[in-house]
Amino acid sequence: MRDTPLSNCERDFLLKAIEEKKRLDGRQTYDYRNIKITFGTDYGCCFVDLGKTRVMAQVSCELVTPKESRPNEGIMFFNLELSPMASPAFELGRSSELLVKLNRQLERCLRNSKCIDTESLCVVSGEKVWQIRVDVHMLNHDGNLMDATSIAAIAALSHFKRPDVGIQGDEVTVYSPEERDPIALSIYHMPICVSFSFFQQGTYLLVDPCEREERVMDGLLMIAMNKHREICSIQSSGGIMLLKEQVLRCSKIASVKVSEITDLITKALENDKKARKEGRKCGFAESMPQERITALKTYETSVEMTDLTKQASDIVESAHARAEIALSPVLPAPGMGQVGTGLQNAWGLEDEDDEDDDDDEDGDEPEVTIVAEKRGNKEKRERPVVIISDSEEEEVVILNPESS
Amino acid sequence: MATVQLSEAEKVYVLHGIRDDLRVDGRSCEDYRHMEIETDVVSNTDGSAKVTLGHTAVLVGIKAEMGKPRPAQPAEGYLEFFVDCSANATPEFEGRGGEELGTELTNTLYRVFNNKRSVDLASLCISPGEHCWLLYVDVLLLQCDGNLYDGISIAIKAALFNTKLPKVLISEGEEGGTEIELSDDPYDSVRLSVDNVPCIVTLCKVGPRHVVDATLQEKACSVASLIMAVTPAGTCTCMRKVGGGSLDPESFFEMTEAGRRVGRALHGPLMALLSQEEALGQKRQKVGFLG
Amino acid sequence: MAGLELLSDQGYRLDGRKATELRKVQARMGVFAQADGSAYIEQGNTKALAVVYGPHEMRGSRSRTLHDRAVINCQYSMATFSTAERKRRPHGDRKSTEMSLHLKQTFEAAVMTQLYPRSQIDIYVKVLQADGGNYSVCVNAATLAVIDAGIPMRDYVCACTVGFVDETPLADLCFAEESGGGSSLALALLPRGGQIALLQMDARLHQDHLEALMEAAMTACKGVSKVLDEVVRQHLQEVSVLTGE
Amino acid sequence: MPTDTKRIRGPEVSQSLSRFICKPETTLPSDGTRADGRNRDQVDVRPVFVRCGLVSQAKGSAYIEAGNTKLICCVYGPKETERKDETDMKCGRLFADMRFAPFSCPERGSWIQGSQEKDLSLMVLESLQPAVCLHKYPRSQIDVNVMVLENNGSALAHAITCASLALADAGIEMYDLVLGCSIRQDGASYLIDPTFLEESGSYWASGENQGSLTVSFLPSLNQISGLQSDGEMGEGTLTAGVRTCIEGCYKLYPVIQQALVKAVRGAAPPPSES
Amino acid sequence: MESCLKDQIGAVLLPGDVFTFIKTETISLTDTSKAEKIICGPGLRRNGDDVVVCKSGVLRHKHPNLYWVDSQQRRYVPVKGESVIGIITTKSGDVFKVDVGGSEQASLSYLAFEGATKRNRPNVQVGDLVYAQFLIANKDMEPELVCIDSSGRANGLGVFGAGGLLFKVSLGLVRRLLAPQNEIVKDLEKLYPCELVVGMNGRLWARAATVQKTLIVANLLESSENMTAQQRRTLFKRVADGNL
Repeated sequence: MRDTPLSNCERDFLLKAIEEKKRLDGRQTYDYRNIKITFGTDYGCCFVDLGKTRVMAQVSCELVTPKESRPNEGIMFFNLELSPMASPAFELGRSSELLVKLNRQLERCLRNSKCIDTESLCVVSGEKVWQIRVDVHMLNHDGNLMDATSIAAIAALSHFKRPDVGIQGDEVTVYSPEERDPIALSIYHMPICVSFSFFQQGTYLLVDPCEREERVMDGLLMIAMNKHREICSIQSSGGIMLLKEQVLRCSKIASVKVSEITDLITKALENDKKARKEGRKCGFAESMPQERITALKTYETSVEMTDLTKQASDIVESAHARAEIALSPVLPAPGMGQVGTGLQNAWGLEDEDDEDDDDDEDGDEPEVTIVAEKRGNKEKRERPVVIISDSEEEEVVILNPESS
Repeated sequence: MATVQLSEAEKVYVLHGIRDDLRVDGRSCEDYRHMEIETDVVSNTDGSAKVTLGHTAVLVGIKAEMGKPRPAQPAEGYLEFFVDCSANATPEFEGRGGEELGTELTNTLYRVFNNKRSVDLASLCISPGEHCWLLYVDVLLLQCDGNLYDGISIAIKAALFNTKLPKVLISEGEEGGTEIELSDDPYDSVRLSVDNVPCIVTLCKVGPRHVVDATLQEKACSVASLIMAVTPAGTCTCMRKVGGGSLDPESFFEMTEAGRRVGRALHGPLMALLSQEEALGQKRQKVGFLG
Repeated sequence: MAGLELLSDQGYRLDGRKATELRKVQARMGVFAQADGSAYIEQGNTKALAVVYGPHEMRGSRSRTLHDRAVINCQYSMATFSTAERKRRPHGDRKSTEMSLHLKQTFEAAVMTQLYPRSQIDIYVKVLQADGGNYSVCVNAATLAVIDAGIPMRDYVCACTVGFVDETPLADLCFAEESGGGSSLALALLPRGGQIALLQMDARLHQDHLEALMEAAMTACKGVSKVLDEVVRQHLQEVSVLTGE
Repeated sequence: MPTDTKRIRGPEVSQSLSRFICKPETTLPSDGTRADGRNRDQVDVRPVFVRCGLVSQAKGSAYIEAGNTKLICCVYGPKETERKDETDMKCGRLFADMRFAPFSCPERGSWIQGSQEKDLSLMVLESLQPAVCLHKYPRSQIDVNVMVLENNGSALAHAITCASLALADAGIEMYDLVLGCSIRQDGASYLIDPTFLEESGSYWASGENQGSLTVSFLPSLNQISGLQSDGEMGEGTLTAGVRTCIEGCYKLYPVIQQALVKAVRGAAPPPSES
Repeated sequence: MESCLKDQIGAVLLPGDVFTFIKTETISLTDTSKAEKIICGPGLRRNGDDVVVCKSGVLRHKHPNLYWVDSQQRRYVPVKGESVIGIITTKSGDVFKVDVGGSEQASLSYLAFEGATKRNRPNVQVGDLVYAQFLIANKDMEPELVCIDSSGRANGLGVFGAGGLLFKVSLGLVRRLLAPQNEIVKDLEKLYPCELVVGMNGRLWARAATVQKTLIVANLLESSENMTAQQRRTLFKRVADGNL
């Protein structure tokens, strides 16, 4: 099935909006959409939602003979699947350019950066090693598949546990989880990919492009980093001309984003671990970046009313603390890291006074944010129907980052 | 360009020329075009050669690998052929487009070398039943201007001539098994005998006559051609008819006769040229594609 | 790093080069008669051929036609004998497909595609001998071939692979250095404007070193561009001036 | 190499049983009669059984049995051509596909077409092409499928004969029938229409491929439509071999004609009562 | 027989639900005019003597005897006479191919624009938006659009779209928006001036004074899909107060 074509009107509007620093969903240029990390019942199963983009990663392992050139190293295998479920443009079983691009980038991001101790996966040198297979399935495509994929893959790898093995003479025994506790992989660091899309020949830059933005962008720069600020891979794509300064600036933004996301993954893993220890079936963690009213179509995030005031006051504080950061320059000063903290209203109320409508009250920023929170909650409570409880969601435990 | 389209007028012109033993480029019916041969052009290989025949350009690389002999022939090594019709030659070969022609050429090469005399397979054996040399003959087609078979076979012969296999020392291992040691010295190497390696001669039947080394235009005028692999001794290791036409037995016998004659005449100068190049030794200025 | 010392204490590399020194670059344009443009390049022991066909009518599925510019179609393939270990397939594996994609991106940025709407330009690159920096060498070869075909470009695209060893950026990596496990960065540059057409980096590198590495890569690219420029000038001299014009 | 993903194959290290059977020396006597009683150096082709129109779904089909070599051929078409991009639309296109059933040879074959089968398909195609009036079928294609059910030597030669018979049965206009014949050189003598053992067996006995030759021939027009040889052969043997093959084809000709006549009679409406 | 349908008005129906009509055994001779007639709209099919539901949704009724199922479908099926927003995908010969979100691209003739003649062709580029009406739409023929009414006037149809935003909503919302005196539109009117083009194929196009306001309008409309009137009013009020 063919994809809906993009009209000139949409293209022009998007570009104009980007010029004016507006985005379709009310985010700011350097904001990520909501990230939600959910783990499945099995070890090594992870769902990542990035706004409406949704991917699933599943890690599995198998005993195989190693490659001749590396007899005592385990094998990492990455496989991506762009199922037609995610977007009508995807066809099953055809390896498209996009697929190759994503797959290679994932390989580069996770295998070449040596984030996993492959030597520890060796069972018998030259004969038996573990092959770790990571399957990532795209469930819904709303832009920025790469970031979602890399988060899902590394989270799933960190979550995964392989069965223990015992060696007696020539005999290799694989123990079931009941006999011996499975072993987690040893992960040195967590590379996470951050995508930047460029518009107007690199004049404008957005983090985490959504699908429509991806369709009008000129080019993409993907930077994979870990929280130690080590770059694990850089890849530019799409025929754009970059300047060195732009790349360096992106790398700085990436480092901030990566540390945020890493914290999120760690938290999610901890929550999952805790939940498992307490005997609950499955874990769940959710990022809760600042809920914002401006994105009217809020994701059905669950905000508990109890600590609303606390959260709101937190935001007020943080907003005050960072209020001096100007929104106006096209690309803010290097080192700008306070991305997406909700300090400013994305609807840019500062210029509303001169408009001829009745919308003349200029919003005090912190206040706005509080209202935003309230609305989000209200919506949530008043529309219980919206949450369609499918089997997977039923097991979801709501953990609020603020309370945990 | 693997094929060209010719108008009727062009065809008539070519046909009449050949009838009078004067071809479009001035050759007579049994003449080859200008041919350039250079060996040892790719240093990653054990033997390589580049041949240009008119605009047809072929690069052959031979890689030797240690392998296990085929169970049916435990005391022999073997050759593996692969023809890569690269998109360099024509955009039609992009992706899998060149595969069909590649398989056809590969199959013919297997047939040409399907006998014991062409290459001394026994000399490729290291220890019977356990180790042997496996020669990967990889043909890379860079430009097609007719007469691919001849170009490829000459390039293969030159590359085989150029092939140097490291000497192998077999010693008894401590635990009874054999240990294999490769000689480190690059000059301490074994050469292959190429005396019996055949050259392919393609005869194109154009009108009442036949031509050797047909260009694409001439090929477009012919209905059928005959491929003959001729050894220096004049025997034929493979013969097949290609193309959609048929031949009457008389002209067929004529063509085999001509093919043998041309083929035998080809070997002498080729070998002379190869040894001449060899004699230049290390001093030789390597031209490759830079010339 | 695999027991190999990639950079000696005296500052020399495995093949005796200095850290910023390029390998010897030799190139020739117009290698083949049948193609619209062709070039051959040797960069040290890495050898590549590039052939350009086009701009011509769209081939195959017409649905890929762009009504406002030309489609660039690239295929990267490696001769089966080009590597130390024989390759089973010349192209079609993931790495080659990716490489084709990268070449395509690079040349989409550099070629003035808007001049040829509804047409196609084919760029086919073949690595005959691989000894590190395959992508870069292919880009350089393809640039020459595109110039040979007379297709308008914004500027030369020059590419170079650089590595980072012992806090020192190494220009134009050879295979041994590339496989040594250090980080390597491939960069395609339009030298005049300093614009980067493609950037790709592997393995870990601290963020602080990025600038130095990119700087080194850009310098190396500019070095390559000088050589290419000379080749083009000489070629043009040969074909136009010496033939009596 | 294409790999078969549809079936689970045996382990790669597995080998055919036949290799471990202690075979009695299969060296064929290099003189005297052949294993199946035929004579050397004589145009002594195996008796053939031919029947047309066995496959009702196909436009035309034929089955041939020569000794233990059994194969079946189906012809589909002329039908609309699948490949539209071909520039030459004035002529029809012929497609040939020859396959060995996995059980046809002593050693089990693969389900997917190997390169040898592709090569043979090409030979079948090129042998048939001169005989078919393709210009009568513009913008269309004709498919010829040959399946070797049991291979006891000379499969290609019989495949060509069988295919031309099937084409005739399908009512495709042809200039002539195409007959195939093959010989194998053994020392100074030749074996016409060799069996599987003779095809491969004598190879090991004398240790050398002394040459084998397959010729396809248009008997009425006296034209060679296809030829393929391998193994080292001198000039004399080659020419003599081709002549012998042609002779062999002539021997087959009446049998094939008869079969065709029978098929046509069977298909014709019953003669009006007279 | 109408009664059983009437009972269900406003109820959620699922495909396969059957309405059976009890036949009166005795045919009254005096009351011949009592033969009931109902009209089945989308989502209802007649099967013999029964009426079968074939779409899930809410049963609606229009006086006197029209019944249909109001479903939240997203995929558009062309219907003759409906006005839709289409995207020009290709120009071929003397027709444009237009993507309308249906299963097949619709065709739009060069001549189907106001004032267009063979000489004077309309200036339409690939990727442009057109507001057009279906002239032909049935399951056997390629759908055809026109940008003129029967008298050759544009009447609001034609190429449009500069400076606005196109977005997609469900077909249900579109129908609600198009209903006369619709609350959403009224609320929106009060907020600030904006232009709105509503295509029956679920595409909406909006333009307001600034990019910002256009975005607000778009987001408001998108989110009003699943809101009660009360929620919507509070939301709109807050926007009006400038709290957004």
